[in-house]
Amino acid sequence: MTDHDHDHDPRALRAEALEAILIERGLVDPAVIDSTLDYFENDLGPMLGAQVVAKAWADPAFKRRLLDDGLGAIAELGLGGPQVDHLVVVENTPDVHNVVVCTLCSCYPWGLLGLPPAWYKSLAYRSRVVREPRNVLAEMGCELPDDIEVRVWDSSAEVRYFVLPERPNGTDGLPEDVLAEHVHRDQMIGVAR
Amino acid sequence: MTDHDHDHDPRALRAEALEAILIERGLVDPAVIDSTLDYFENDLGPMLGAQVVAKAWADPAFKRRLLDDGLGAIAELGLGGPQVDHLVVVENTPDVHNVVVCTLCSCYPWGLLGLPPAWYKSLAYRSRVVREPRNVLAEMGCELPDDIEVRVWDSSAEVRYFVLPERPNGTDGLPEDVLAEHVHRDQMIGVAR
Amino acid sequence: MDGIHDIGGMDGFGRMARDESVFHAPWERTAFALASSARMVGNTDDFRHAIERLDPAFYLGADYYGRWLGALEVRLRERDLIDSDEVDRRAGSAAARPRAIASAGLPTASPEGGPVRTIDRRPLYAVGQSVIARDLHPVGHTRLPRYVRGHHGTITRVHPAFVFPDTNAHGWGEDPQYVYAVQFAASHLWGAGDHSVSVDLFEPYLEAA
Amino acid sequence: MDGIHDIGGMDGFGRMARDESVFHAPWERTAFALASSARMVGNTDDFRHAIERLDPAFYLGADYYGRWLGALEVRLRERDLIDSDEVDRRAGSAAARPRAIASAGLPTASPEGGPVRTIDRRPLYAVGQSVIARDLHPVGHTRLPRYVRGHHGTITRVHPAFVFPDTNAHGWGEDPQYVYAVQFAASHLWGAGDHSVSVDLFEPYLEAA
Repeated sequence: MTDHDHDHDPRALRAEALEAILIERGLVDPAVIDSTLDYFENDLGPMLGAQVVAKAWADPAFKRRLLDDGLGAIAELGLGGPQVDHLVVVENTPDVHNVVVCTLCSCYPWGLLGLPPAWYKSLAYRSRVVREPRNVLAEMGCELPDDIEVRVWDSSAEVRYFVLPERPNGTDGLPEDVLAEHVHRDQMIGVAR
Repeated sequence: MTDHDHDHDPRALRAEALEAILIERGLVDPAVIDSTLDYFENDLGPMLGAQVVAKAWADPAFKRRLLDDGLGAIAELGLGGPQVDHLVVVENTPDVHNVVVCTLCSCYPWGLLGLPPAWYKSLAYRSRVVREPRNVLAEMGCELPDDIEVRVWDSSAEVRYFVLPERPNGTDGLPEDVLAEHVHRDQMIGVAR
Repeated sequence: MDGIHDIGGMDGFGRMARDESVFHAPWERTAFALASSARMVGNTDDFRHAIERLDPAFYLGADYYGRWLGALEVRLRERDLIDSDEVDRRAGSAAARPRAIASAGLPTASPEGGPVRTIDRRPLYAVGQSVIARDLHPVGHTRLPRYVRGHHGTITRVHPAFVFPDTNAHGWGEDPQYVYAVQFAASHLWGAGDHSVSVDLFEPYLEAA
Repeated sequence: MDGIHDIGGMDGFGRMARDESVFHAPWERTAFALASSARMVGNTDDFRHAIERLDPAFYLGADYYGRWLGALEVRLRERDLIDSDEVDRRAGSAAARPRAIASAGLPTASPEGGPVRTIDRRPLYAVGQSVIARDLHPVGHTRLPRYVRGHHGTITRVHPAFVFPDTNAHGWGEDPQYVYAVQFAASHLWGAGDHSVSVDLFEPYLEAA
């Protein structure tokens, strides 16, 4: 679908009408809309979470603090932000794989990962990953060996979950900023190893 | 919506396309379509159930047989037919009100009542009547006194349920065919007293 | 399956509307007639399951006979009797092609006669007995509604044995089972309500309380 | 409410599609920005509840931000801040007006700060303890998913106290409650599966096993 088609999407017309009415009534400020979008699209994103992972890989003491008190540890890096009012970091090991979902809506640690991709919000992901996580992950390209224990975290309250992936082999001695480039968003949700 | 609009309803176009293909392939016989519709629209209907109710009101021995063995009793009247493979008749009394639903699809005793009205098949009726029957009935114009016990029957298998309403006052001595005119479909489903 | 069709007790569907129509439009009448008379291998249970397997948004968005029309097309397509591409071409329209998840198995024969069977064993349960509706989540078709699973009820009627939908819908045999009217207290099911709800449950759905 | 949003464990939604878009179209971006910044009395819980109260067919048929747009309009309409007739006129289109069932109560103030609270009592449960998720069916908003109700689980973490969504969504006060990570065995929840599912449950949702 092109942008031109989108212009004629009835939902687009309804969104525009609502926007116009809200601005006229003074219920939204166009400057706030712009700054909100700028913040979410430019300031937030998986690079923040990757920074946390890289530091945890590089600094065992930070990793301990992160697993013990997620919010306190990321605050050391100046992180936190929207939808991260309380943070629990769960660690992948050779024996355990963690994966995060929100079945009731689509809660997600915006302050660490930005806004979520469509698949995370999809009805298929929300409904299925609590019931058949191995199948869902396999469909997403992540085949888990049978002997890995799978733990699914349904973020049904205001606690946000964040997966600390295993450090890849061959990354010894790399500085944090280079380590961070090895971290993908999917690993921090738990749909990749 | 007029019939003309219906002609342009995409679902109508899809139904027509499917019909044409099925006839061309010999998978349906147009004569069978016509006779099926003729049977369901002209031979079946609430007048059959009303006949059963009237006879039960007029003939206590028949009523006992009807409550004891619904299928056997209606067979005496030459009745049975589609979706009436096993029949349980439940009796309304001054203390008990019965109401029938099928939450999983919309099972209904076609052979006694014809095809069901849209509201019986509606998501609102199917979802709500098992949980809040008094509210649903009130919205349909049937306010039940608090001291009447309400029994909801969810026809989740192939048993079909049929409500025998109370005989109205002032109908003593009326012949069965006149009594039958006092019976409304809604009473035999249980959304009217 | 724990499907979209299993709506007993769900909130959100709004107030009752007194819509007395049997068919809202001629195409619904056509859909009923075609679904009732198209010749193919299969049975009522697999038809119901085809309805349940429809895409949930389609299920809720379509009216009753819209679901019948969708399930009819799905069943014919799954048996290679028609091709939905051809329906698309003929319909020449934006009418959405019905999508459905796959069945765990399709019947390969059609039944004769109705669903009542005589079986050579006695019912396990008797009128007055307390039972629990098992908390089952079968992958295929079932007639055990979610809203009674795990709840205590009382047997109020022992019905005859019937073909078992959970197997019959998939071509896994008729495996006839006794059916029981099991009465549940609304206050137990929903935490509120002074009524009872009676549900017809096949013997394998139950265990003694 | 036992709403359409509560889909954990439901079948029928098909395979995973790797759709990486945050927004599919500019209007979704607009919907996000408007819902995030429109000034009105209310809170996150009542926003979530407005999404849940949307007509179920609309809920499933709309994409994520379509639901946000619908819930935004519902919330503004319910507070008499806009008139959907006017949106209809301006949109000049066939765009369906979002319908929703009424809320049991709307908040009349907006919160300050986040949802974490310090309360002057101790948590009732401790790590390692067995609990049962109560089988509650509140008429209003709740964060107790249907799929754990009635099931045994184990407390694995005691979180701080948080504003209680079941009251806060309706203006019935913050009533802060401890939250627990409760781990359930998939084999208990679904009858199959070797994984565990951990759900964050507010203290009133639990009872000792």
